[in-house]
Amino acid sequence: MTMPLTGSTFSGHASPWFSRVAVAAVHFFLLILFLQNVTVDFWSAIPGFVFIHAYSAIVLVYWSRLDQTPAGDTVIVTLTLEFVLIAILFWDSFSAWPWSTLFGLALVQICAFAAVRYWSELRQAPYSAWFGLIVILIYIMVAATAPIIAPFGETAIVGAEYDEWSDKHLLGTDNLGRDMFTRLIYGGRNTVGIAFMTTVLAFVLGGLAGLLAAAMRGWMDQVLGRTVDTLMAIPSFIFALLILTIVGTSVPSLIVVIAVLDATKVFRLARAVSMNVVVLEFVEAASLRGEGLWWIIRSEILPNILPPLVAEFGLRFCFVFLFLSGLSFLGLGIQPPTADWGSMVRDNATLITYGDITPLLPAAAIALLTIGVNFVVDWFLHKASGLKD
Amino acid sequence: MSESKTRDVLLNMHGLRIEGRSDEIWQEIVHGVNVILHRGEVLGLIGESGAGKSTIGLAAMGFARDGCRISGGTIMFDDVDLAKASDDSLRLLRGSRIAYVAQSAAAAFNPAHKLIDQYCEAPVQHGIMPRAEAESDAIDLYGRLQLPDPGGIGFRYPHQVSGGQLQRAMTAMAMACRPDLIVFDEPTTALDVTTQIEVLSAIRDIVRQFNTAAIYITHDLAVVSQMADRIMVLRHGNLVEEGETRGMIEDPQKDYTRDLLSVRSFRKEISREPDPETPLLRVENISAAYGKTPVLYNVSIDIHRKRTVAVVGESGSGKSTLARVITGLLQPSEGHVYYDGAPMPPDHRKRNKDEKRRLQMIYQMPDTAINPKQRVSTIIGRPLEFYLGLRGGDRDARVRQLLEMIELDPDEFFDRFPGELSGGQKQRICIARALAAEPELIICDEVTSALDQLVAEEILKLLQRLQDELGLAYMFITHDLATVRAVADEIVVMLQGEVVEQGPKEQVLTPPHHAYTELLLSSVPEMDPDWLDNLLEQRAN
Amino acid sequence: MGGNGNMKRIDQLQQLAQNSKISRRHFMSQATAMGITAAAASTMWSRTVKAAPKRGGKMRFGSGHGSTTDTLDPATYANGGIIHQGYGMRNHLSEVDNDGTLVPELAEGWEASDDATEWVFKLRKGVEFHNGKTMDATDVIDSLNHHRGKESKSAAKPLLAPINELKADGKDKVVFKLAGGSADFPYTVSDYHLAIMPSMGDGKVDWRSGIGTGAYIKDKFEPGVRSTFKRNPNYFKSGRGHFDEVEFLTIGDVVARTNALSTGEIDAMNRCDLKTVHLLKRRKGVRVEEVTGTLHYTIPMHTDVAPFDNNDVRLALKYSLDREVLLKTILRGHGVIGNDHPISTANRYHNSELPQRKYDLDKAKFHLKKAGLTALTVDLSAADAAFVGAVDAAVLYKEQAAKAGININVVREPNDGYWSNVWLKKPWCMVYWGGRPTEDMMFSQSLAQGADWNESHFSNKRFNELLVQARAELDEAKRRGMYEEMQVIVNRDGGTVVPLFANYVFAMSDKIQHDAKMAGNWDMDGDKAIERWWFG
Amino acid sequence: MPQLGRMVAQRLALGLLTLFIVSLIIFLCVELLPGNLAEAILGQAATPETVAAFNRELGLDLPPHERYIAWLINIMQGDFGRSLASQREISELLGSRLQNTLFLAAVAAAIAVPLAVSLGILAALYRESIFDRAVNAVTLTSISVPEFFVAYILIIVLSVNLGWFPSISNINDGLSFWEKVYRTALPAFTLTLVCVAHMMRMTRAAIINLLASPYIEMARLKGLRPGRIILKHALPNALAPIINVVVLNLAYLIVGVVLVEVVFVYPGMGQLLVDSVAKRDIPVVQACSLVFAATYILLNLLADVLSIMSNPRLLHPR
Repeated sequence: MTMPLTGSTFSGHASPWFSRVAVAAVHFFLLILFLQNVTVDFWSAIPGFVFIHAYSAIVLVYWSRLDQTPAGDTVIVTLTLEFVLIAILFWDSFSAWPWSTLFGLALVQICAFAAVRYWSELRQAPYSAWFGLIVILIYIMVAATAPIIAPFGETAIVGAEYDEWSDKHLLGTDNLGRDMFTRLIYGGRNTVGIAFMTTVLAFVLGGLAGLLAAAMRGWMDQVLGRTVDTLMAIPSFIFALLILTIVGTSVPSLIVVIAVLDATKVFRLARAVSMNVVVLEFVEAASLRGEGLWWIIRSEILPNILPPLVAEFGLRFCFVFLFLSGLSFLGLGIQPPTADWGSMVRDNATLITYGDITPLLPAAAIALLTIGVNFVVDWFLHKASGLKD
Repeated sequence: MSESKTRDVLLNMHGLRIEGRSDEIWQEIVHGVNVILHRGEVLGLIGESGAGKSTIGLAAMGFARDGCRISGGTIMFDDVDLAKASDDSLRLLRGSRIAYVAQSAAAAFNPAHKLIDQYCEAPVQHGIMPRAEAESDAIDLYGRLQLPDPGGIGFRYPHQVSGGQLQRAMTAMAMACRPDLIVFDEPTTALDVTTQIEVLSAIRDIVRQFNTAAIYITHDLAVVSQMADRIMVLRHGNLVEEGETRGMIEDPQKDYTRDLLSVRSFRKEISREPDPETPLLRVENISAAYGKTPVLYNVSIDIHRKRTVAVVGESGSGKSTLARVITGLLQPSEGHVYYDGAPMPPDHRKRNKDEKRRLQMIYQMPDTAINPKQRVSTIIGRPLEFYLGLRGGDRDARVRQLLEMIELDPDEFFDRFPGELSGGQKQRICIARALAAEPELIICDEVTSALDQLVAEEILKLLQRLQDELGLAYMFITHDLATVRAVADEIVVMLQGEVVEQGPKEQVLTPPHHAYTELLLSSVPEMDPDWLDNLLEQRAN
Repeated sequence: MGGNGNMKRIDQLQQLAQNSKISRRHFMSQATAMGITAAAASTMWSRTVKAAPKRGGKMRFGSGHGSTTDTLDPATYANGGIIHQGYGMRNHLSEVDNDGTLVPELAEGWEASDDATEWVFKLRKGVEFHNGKTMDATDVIDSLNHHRGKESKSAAKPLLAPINELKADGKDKVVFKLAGGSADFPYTVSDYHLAIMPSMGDGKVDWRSGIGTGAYIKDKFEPGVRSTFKRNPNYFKSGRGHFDEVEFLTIGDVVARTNALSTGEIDAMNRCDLKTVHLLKRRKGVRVEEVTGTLHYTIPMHTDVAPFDNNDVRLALKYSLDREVLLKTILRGHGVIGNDHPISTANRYHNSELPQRKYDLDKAKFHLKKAGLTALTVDLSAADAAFVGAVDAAVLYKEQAAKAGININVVREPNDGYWSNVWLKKPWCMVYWGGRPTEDMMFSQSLAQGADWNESHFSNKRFNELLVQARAELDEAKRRGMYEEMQVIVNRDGGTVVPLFANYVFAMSDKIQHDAKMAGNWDMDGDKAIERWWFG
Repeated sequence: MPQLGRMVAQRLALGLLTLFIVSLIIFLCVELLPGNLAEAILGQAATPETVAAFNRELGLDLPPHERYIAWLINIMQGDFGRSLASQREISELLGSRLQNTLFLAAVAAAIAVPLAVSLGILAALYRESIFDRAVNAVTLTSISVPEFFVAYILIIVLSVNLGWFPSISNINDGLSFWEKVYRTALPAFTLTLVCVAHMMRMTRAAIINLLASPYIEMARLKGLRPGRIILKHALPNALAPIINVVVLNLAYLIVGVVLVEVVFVYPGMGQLLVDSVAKRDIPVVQACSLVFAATYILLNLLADVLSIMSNPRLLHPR
């Protein structure tokens, strides 16, 4: 991994007014959607209002530092982390409307930030990266607004079993008479959402541990390194199977278990790239100045290892995604009646034998997203490594 | 001039234009340069970084690096226009009729193969001679280039051979097909001065022996004047001046050339008598080792307030290790460091904030010494916050003050990232960062060696001004005797971890010298085309 | 019952055809006259006529059951895969044949005392184990004792608990003395655990070798992967055990199983994917068969726990379940709906007069009101460990009951430990029963007061009296009356919702032939496919 | 080379320690699993009495630490013990399974590794060409789809429709080598598709990464052919990362093929392990995990040794 230290990688110039308008627009969009869909009484809508406005306040606090700065990276990462943590803690209430949609829209907003922040980079992106970005954006939008665009409820039985494709049921119905199109949309929301949160958690754990190991070295490096080696020596599929059987396959435990297992791989990368940075003189200068560990990690190392980490994030996201669907295949993934693409493929796999393409759809959805992510990662790596061949 | 016209022209680059790509936009970096080279002639290309000298040198092989392209002009090599030739015909010329010697031989030799394998590759692949013949030829050339053990050295891997020897081996490799033209791209820049002499003389001899034409690229006018028959001075992709070597050195026509010639003329005013007070920093009988490899033996140095002590030595002399011991990054196995009379804890983590504040450091590579992801305001502002507790407006005001002090416009640079600065500007930021701590002693570790000479001189002047204004003491670690001559009050000469000579500048620089000091001093190239000849003659005696 | 009459005549017709008494034309005309389509009649003809068993061939069977932890010890049999192999290798004293009737197997016959407490089994003579040893009473007694006694870890231990004394009477007779009368005791000894194995002489049996008296001799045994068997040339039954070789593959993944059958890598498979079985039927060279058996699902309530202690609440819940929808969605029609008692149409004394309970929201509301309630909220525990689709079934139930004002809260339980932590512990949950060959066994185990597996804590005085009486009653008609009354009691007062009886759905290559009727007590022709089927 | 020897010895010792910790973790995990062997085997028929009898017979009524220590002592004497569920010798149980797993991994690797490396080299040689993009897109797609799905598609196309290969890998000892290879073809193809992309992309990246280095520029300025530059100058220096990714994928081929085993009914270790976990058969789970962990450790060691061997700096010190 070559270290992009030239600094010119992300020095785009976005016009502040443009980004401000974009954020304001997203904010209002969010508010209007929320108001439109509040069917319950006023008092129970209050948390939603508070949420949106607290959220906007956070945005405004970070505001002045946002445009085209590395601090902007930090803001995006921080916001993402906040939402993921909230979502894991309150998964049950989050999977219910309107929280989940707010969460999704927040994601959209993060994307908007990122788009504004990196606009000048985006303009130069190749077609494949644009394709990937658009695919990802569509997925996020669909996931975010699932309750609005889905014609039926996630688990509602709305017709006969295995209906043909029709106007009412765009992609027919499934084995219980639930609308396939709706299930596909919700499946995307659940699978993508869980995979995303898992990956973020894996990066928080593994990244932090890797940074610690690189920054402190000595016994800390040894302890963490040996622990990770040991964890990696146990086949992750088997380990996941064991732990999930012990703690039960609820969504939070699924997220935590896979995240911990995946964190081992993130640790290795984070440690390796951090090691490259730690030996540089500005880190030595900071430690000679007497800076604390946290400053060195956060301000000196982290900004410099973000590009490879972000690229790895994309790849790991795909792996988590496939891992989840593999677990679903063995019946240990996301549990029914929650829709998820892995188990949708699994449930309808026999149909392929008979030339019915319905089970191909969720698989194609998985493939399309992973391809999209990989395209973006390719572009990002290409940029970050400064390779121009 | 008239003499050279009679010889036949080997290479004629006419109206050469080269573009480079940055951020997907093509920008011209060489603006229509004409270069004519005759058979057997050595042409020196000189200029600072960004002058386009390497790019032109490579263009002489019809080659443009990734991200560059030849966009105009003709490159006539004999009768072939290299600018228009096909890849295959270029490939046939390269290595056989035009060869290249790169700046860093250590990087340009493939670490996976033995030297002689790499030597034989070009003649065998070009079908010039069979492998066995190439091997014996290699051994012969190794001998002519005064390599030790010419019969065996080729069977070593690159990492098993020293830098100066590698550079000679690379010259041998370039000679393998007896090319008409060799492009030397700063072949001695990465070498120590004492080694440089050996390589320079070896290259000159071999080129003369085979009557090979050469383009010799360097930033050092003194070096090129030993090698070249004719010199072209380049700046920003344009030709500044061209002429016969001797004439150019003796009578430069352009201001820029004169600046380059006078670059080593800066001298610090001779300072006062040493103050009798206790030294600011006393290094007492320090020995240190990396693991089991001893690096420093019993080193003692005193540094007084407002004085500059230059520690000079070649690579491996332990001068940087000394700095690490003083800053507390490496604990000495013996000896102590006293600051203002009081012993300092050997481990920097055990030193208190004030001890750290008073001793600051400036590094060799400004690229890696400042965090590319922090703004100038943060880089300079952080020590202000950390040591002095300045916040908000106070901090910003002080940052601006410091920027002014290092002669950068605060409005322009306050919010910049290091990626948007030139090398010299980065080094100034490093100085400002050190100054922000309001130190008493600054350790300058090779602070000018990564910079162009004119820029380096500015930095030295700045440091001198700051010393005069703020009463700082400097410990100046360098391999460059010119720098030492310029800034030092006292000189410490180091060789393989030991101090061989130390004392006031006048005393050390005035004969009689210690033998090693003598060697060092005599090895610094001078702006005299006959210097190398004289020196070799002198040494032969 | 015109339909029933027709069925009997078709059976007769098939019998005639099988014995070559009538021509194809005659058969066809007769059959079409009975309302059978020409195509169906033609198939029926070819199947019937070909039905004369042939020897030979290598049968490869892909089973959805089977685990690497399976052993040859019948005490540990835990799934259909190993049961099937066990039936192939070994025999029992009695056997439920493909008609569902009990016939002697290793016994020649049996006699009971008048109160049905003492049973004497007369053993078949000259039956040899695969190792050449002749089977005698010692083998039988040791084999049964394998499951009895303090140290037994056999799942069949409770079955044999009523045996007070077990002794040999000469070499060919075994005498059972029971704690109470049991008219169906011969059924008990047909249980798949109670295989007869050679005695080692010290009271223990040799189960490791896999030696038995069965139609097939074990060749290789790799549990959970594949086992191979060779035909027993000295098999004592005639007309059974037709294949020269049998390869028994465990193929856990239903898609893999189906593909293997489609590509001809196996000749038969069980547990078809119900979702696509209609498509599988269209495949050339593949035949799908299904049999209604005793396998059923129950949703037992603890009748001693509020609110289930009120029979009106129980009835309200029974009426608020739409069994037809469940049959259609969970079993995709491959089964029959249940009538809130565990007796299947495959059982001898099924009460066909008892009116079928239907989805009736008015009645549900009526009973709810009678119980003094306007709304009801209850927890229903479910996991797919109970049966595949149990959670879906619970969700469907919830939606249906909501219309009667009953709020069923579906509690998803973990699959692991479902049988130890949920079943019999949670007041209302989803359960699966493999079914029992006799009414007595079924009732005694699942509904008798004090039974270990009385999952609804059912205690009805009349029911318990009838159970004991009927068990010892040797008069057929009286017995039928008793059992039918018990079904009524369970239907009206019981705490168990019995929504469905599931069919066994399996598929085989066209080349495979079998008797016209297949057993419904287990999957794959009573898990005796390898013994009963043949290549046509 | 004494250094290499010392490194290997050190790593092996560390590996043993890791194995010990792995066994401890696995033991604890299995102990923590809800339910126990008796309940898992008896299912609905688990009465307190039969469960107790089961536990008594298998020694499961002893406290966990005693059982662990007993197991540890046995394992140190090379005795893996017997499966609790089937009472079979674990070494015998594992032997054929491990053999099968290694066989599948070997067949898959024999296809995947040369394919991936040559594709990677070609892609690096013709980078940014149509070929490069096509290879990239195809391999990317193949890793973007869940592996069981790849497996199903292969079955439908190559087995059900074309009938070229059997849809299940019914292999046993009696088969000839080629017959075994034939029956293993589909799972091997599936695994190939799954892991080729990773290796190919790493090979390509490692080579391209080096193309900017001075010695490659030197090689170009020596007038060498592009193919020779890639093979002779870039590849030897890119070996370390390539070896690493190949070994990583080998480890995956051995330990990560549970899904493929399930789909193709392949009698490998994965299924055994999954079954044993379901049945709480601790000794088998332990043994399988140890074999897997040892495989992982040894392969990593192999990667490091090979990396050192491929690096002349380390192989020929000054």
